[in-house]
Amino acid sequence: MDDLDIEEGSDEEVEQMTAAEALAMVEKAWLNEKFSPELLPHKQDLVDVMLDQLNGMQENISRAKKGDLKASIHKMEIDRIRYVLASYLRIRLEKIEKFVHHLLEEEAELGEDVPSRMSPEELQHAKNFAANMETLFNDVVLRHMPRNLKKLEGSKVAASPNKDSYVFLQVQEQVDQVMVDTAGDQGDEAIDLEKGSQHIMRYRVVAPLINNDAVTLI
Amino acid sequence: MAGRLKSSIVSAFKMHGLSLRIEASKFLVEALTPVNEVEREEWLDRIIEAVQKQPLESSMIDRLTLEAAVNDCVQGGEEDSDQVFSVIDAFDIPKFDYNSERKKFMPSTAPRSLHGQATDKAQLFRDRYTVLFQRTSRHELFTPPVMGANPVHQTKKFQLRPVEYLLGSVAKLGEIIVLGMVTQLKPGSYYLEDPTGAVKMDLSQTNFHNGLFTENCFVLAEGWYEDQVFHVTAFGFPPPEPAKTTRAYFGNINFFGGPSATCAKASTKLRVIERENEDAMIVFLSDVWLDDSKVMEKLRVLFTGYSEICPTAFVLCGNFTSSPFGSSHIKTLRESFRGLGNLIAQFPSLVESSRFIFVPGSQDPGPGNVLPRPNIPDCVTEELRRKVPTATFTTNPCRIQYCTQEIVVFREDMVTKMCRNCVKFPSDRDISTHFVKTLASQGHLCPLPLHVEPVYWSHDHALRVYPLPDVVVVADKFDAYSNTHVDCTFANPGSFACNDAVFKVYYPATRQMEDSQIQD
Amino acid sequence: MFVTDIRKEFYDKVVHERVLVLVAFDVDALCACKILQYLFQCDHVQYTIVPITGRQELENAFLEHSEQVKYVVMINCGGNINILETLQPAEHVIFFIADSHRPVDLVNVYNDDQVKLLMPTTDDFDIPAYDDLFKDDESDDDSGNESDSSAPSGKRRRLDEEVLERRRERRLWEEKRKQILLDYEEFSTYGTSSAMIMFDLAWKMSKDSNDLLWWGIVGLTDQYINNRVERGKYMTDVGDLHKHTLRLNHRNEDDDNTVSVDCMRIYFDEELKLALYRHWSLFESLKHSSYPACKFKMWTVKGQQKMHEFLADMGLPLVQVKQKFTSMDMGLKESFKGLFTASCEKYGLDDISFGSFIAQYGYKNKLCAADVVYAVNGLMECVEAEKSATGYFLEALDCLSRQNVKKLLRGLDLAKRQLTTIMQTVHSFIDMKQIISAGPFLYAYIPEGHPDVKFFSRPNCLGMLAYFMQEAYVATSRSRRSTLLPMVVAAPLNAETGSALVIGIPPKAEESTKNFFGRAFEQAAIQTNSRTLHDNFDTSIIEMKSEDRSKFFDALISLLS
Amino acid sequence: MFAPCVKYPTRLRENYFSIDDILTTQEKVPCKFQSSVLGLGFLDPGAEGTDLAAGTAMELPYWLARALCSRKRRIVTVEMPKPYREGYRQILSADANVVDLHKLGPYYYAFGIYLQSFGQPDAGEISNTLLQTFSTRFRRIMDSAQNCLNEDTTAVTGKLDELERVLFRVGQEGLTAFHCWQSGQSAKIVPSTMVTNYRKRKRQDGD
Amino acid sequence: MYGEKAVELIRQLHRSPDGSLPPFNEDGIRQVLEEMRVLFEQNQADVNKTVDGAPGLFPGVQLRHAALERNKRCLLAYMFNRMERLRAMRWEFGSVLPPDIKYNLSEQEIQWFSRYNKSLAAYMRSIGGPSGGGLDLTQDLKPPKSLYIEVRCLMDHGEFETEDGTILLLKKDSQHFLQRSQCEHLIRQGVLEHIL
Repeated sequence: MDDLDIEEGSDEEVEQMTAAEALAMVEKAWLNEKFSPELLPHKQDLVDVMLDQLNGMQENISRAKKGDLKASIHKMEIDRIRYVLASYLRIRLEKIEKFVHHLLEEEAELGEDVPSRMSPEELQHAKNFAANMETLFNDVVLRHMPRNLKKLEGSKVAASPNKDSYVFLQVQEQVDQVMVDTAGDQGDEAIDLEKGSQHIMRYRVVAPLINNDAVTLI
Repeated sequence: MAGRLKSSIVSAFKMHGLSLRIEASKFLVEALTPVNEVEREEWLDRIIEAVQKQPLESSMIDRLTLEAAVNDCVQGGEEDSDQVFSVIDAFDIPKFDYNSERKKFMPSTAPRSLHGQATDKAQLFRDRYTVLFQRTSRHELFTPPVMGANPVHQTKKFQLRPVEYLLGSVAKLGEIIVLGMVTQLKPGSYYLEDPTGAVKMDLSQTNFHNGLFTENCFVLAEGWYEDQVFHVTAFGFPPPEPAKTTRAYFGNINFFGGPSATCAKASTKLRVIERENEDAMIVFLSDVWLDDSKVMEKLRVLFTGYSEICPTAFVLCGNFTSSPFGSSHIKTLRESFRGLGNLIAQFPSLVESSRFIFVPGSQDPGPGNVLPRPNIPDCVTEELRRKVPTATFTTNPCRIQYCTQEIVVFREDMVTKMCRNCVKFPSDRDISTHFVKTLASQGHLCPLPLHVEPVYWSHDHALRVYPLPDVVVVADKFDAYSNTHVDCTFANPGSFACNDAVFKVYYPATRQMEDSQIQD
Repeated sequence: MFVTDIRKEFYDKVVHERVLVLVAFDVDALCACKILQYLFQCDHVQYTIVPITGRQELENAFLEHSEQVKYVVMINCGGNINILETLQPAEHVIFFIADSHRPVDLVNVYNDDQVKLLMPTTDDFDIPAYDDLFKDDESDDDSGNESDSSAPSGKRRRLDEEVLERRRERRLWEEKRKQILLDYEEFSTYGTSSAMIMFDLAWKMSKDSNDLLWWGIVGLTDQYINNRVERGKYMTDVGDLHKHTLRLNHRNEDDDNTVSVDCMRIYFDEELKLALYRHWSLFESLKHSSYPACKFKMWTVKGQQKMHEFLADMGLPLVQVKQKFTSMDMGLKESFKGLFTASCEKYGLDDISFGSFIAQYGYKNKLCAADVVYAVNGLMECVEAEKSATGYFLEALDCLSRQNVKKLLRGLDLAKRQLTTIMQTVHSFIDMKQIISAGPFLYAYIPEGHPDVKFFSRPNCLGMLAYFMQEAYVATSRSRRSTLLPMVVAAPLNAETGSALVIGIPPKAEESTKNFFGRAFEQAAIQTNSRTLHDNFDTSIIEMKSEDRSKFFDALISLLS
Repeated sequence: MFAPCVKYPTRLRENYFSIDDILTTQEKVPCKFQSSVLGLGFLDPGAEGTDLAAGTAMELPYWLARALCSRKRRIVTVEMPKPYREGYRQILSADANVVDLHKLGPYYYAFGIYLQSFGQPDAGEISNTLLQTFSTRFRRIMDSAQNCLNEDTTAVTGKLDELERVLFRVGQEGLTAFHCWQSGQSAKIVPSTMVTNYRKRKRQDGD
Repeated sequence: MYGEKAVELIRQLHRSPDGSLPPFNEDGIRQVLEEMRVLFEQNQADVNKTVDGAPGLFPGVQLRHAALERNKRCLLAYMFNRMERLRAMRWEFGSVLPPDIKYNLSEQEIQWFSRYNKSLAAYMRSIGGPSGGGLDLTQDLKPPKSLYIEVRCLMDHGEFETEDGTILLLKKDSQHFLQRSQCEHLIRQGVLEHIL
């Protein structure tokens, strides 16, 4: 696809990147999201960039004369990107709706400066979802329950991700001394993750490494 | 340009999981092209919302549905006058059948003709029964007992039995309750009947609760069953149910009829309007004998009085002539209406801003004495209608929806008829209360044998008062009364002609029914 | 007009457009369609395929889909009817017609801008010359004069010599024209298979592959099996395809086990006129294939014995013959063909074999073209209620692609049931002597009531029956003449509407497939004004009200004798 | 895509809304009342009188037993249900494969784990049994899941506990997915399962 | 035993196959609520008595309390799991449910559905900023193998317009070669069948 430079800079430091790079990043984010049991921090700016891309390409194609082979290649490219984006956001949405209470609690706890896992829109949807659910429960049952039971204790009902599930991962940058507790019995041990090597580990252990792109899930 | 608009429309619908048929999208593009970018978005959202309010069969939206939706929005824009006040003809009242396994009312699919088959007749009573049965069995008295709830705290629980349960047993059964219809299969001996069968009743030591227990009304009979006879100890009506409760169960179905798809109660917009004009009022008169000069005089006084502050509507009930029938009947009537037309025409303010609704009485021209009774033939009334465009000649009974309020108007000398057909005439004299209770718990305007008060079988639902409306006006030559029972106001304006010009005025904002009279 | 460069004048025209493809109900058409689909899919040509049973549907389908489509491809339909007249299309619509039905409608031939005929110029159409058919303007104003003169109001006008002269000329021309048309349209027959044409296209675009070739082959074989082309024509076409086979398969001639099992191999081979024997038992196949069955007169006791000794002579024990061919002894299977042909000659079944092709892919799938034809046809003309006719059409379309072997197998079973029914019907008709020599032609009517008759409500199946019957009758009857008689078979089509399906086939002796029944039926119908429906693209197949049958046939007899 | 599946596992701690968990905790535990409970006699059909006398033995659903028997308060004492006692444990250790686990309790494992919480003396053995039983049966289950494509599996699954059934289904799905992929069907866009099922049901209603 | 009715609700759901919803069991719920009411009242009473010094009531209170919690959990679980299936339906059937499924829903559930649908739509439209025009997440469920696919029409669906404005008639048993992205949702809804 045509290399047009994109100013990216909603949060992090302003960096230049080509569309191709952007796509690569989205795909990585997508895989991570796909395989991690919990919701990862959102990559909204990436998504936006890619969508601009799509619309741009749409424009070009609509201008291209029909039967132009390049056009159909571009179309194919568009479909691919749209799939990745849709799938990525879909997975996130699925987790958000599944862990909605858990996430909203988390949200409430973290301070001003800490960025949210969810994009503003996602957060909005999450809130709607929770509220909507509560209305339903209230109207049908809770309202009619004895006084001390009328509430829906979020903490009690919240389903939360199982960070102890195991994941496949590939190491992007050398990381040393990762603490791995070998299922309790003979205490913890530290291992080094060689670049390019692949492992199966408890998610909990590698979670931080994903966020700083040291490893990617596969 | 149009292309972009179109794609934006299509995608907007897609996000809501809807797709547009070609004509539909064309239509919408045309509709939205004049609108500027900014408003467009809002419009689109509103329209989509409206679309989803329509009864949709599939996610494919065709032009008609879309048009309907758009209209809804547009009307939503400026206050939709037609929804504030509407008169619903008895023959336009929607019919709903109760579906017992889904526990819901479903719009009836059966075709409706004036002269139904015998099956319709059977159906008529079965319908009345099922409606009452579902209502009753939901009542706390009959919900199955809760385990371990010890009698002290527990309100006494009963179990409803079908008639066949009695017929099926040879032994003596005590302490049973049956919901059924009182019938007189053999003259003199009463039976209790339900879809499963009929059983002979012994009413000798029955104690009757309040109400007028007529033939063909539905009752809860309590007692014991021995050798083929149901010895009734207590005779009561199935407990009535406030409309609130009914709606809680069945949501905003519009049982009542009228323009809006959902029940008017649901509309906040209408509620606001209702609250805002406090001095809105509806005037009810009965026995308006137009051929009687005294009456006309009184009317003049009345109109003069109201020409300052115009009521929302005058509801004039028949009969419209003092002496019925006779060869000259029609002629007199036509002239009388012309007269009335002229009279009203003298009060432009009224013509301007009040509605005149005419409900025929049993002796006004019309086919026989069968309910619902169609409106007075146009030929008789056209001149009046020309002079008073806001005049509506409607059926008996008819329904009026004002904002969120539902009003049923019925012109029939019910009280006397009911009393005449009572199984046992109540001891105390407060008849109106008995009468009101009866109607409320029967959920029907006219719980009488068909031979006493014939009804078009397949239009019986037009006489239902379930869910209970806000106001039921039963115009009757019997003394005026108004009486609120389970949040429903029952009233009788009394005979305007005979009882020196009594009538009633209803103030929707305050839900007050006020007695009035014109002194001479 | 005829397209000379199919690629330039057809494919390149439609390659960036949406195309409506109308496909008739025969195997050849299906194959052609398959090839075209493949090509279109390669080039992202958006298309819509609609199955077409007859003229009526052709019109409806075109009407329904006509808006938005500029290009219409017709496969084995539309060639022999005046498209412009019947469909009344808008000017911009262009039709590409690949149709093996002959004769081609002359208006189609001579329309240059809207109708393009995709037919090999090698076929001999013997199209009458333009001038013999259409006269140029001056004749028109002449006719104009005529009308004037005939007008009563017209002022008295001296008819001088030349006018008379011109009129005579014209009359002559008119008569000549009539005669020419008569001759041209006398016989209905078939030309080159559409599948072959499409394959040719694919080849010209060097997009050809074994799959496409196979479809081409099946299409051609369909024509042969259903007696649509003469042997000669068939052999030349086979030769053609043989070249392609060699070209596309030489690579793995030498060591076929090196190539992956999934890819397809096709090779030419002498094929026996034994229907489905690879998927049946030899015995069954013999019984159900018209050629041997009729040679042996299988329906007589003598015939049975004859066949048994024939088998014995071949040295095939009955047990072996009666079990599934696949489970026959290896040895026998190997040597079987040789033995068989050998003893065939001995028993006078001299043309038991014909040149055909065999496709092989995967380990187990070994199919000969003829069997595929039977299978596809069986599926396409399936009479079970579970699907609609068009539904089965699509099933048949599916079963042609390799990944749907399952469906093909089902097709084989259905084909067997067809053949069995045909065979039984033939036998009972022979036994009951229900095939009547009506003078100018043989005639059989399949009565209502029998559950299996529904099979014959489908044209191809009815056709097979007709040919089988004819052959059987000829085999039994002593009179030489019987070989010279054409045959007509009628079968109930629809009990409710009380309609029947009627087919006419040329005499056994005729080497050519020329069929004059189309015309004959028409006239018979007109004379007796019977309620007939000439809906099928093959004019020698018609529908009619059963009540009208007798008078119709009386007329037909008097017409042909 | 939102079909309930073992995707994004929730934390192992019981999920408040989980149907399976609710049904598991509904399993019965033999209990004996230590103190009498006033006014609830009717709970024990056997007992007469308005109260549940101390010493009454009756089976209570786990959720109740748990509430009445904990560190702090011992209103009832519990015993292990039969299927977890010595006798069955031996059978299981003998040959776990042949046992009809579903008969022993549709949620044999899950319930077994719950039973640990009472801190009974033989809790240890029980957990071992569960572990061994599972590991012995697991191979067999996966094996059968992988080897019976589109054939009636009720015979097999009949003997499985709910957890095992889930695993079995997963195995089967994997298998079918693989076959799809093999036959190049995986690229096929299919109608949503609900729609298909819905249509099926409709058709059945139809005729 | 207490809580039986509540568990019965749960069993009902457990029995009904995925993707189907049994009729909303209003009575069941009301009965459970009634049971809870009674339990609660009795506990209140006993607690008060205990305060007044009546001995030995604690176990009963304990038991009833457990029952109350249990009932609550079952009711909520019933609601929740129904909601879950309803949510799935938005993705499977789209925003318009087949009537006879809709009949099995309670009024409130219907409202929930439309609210969910609305919120979801709002979210999907918001994706990619105001200019972006949003992204329909209910599409592109499978990685695209090819730009165009062949589809077969399983029912008469009438005319259908693709994004590029071409109109085609989707008639039963007609077969089309279309852009994948255009017809995916029709395949999902069983109008078209994808032919490989």
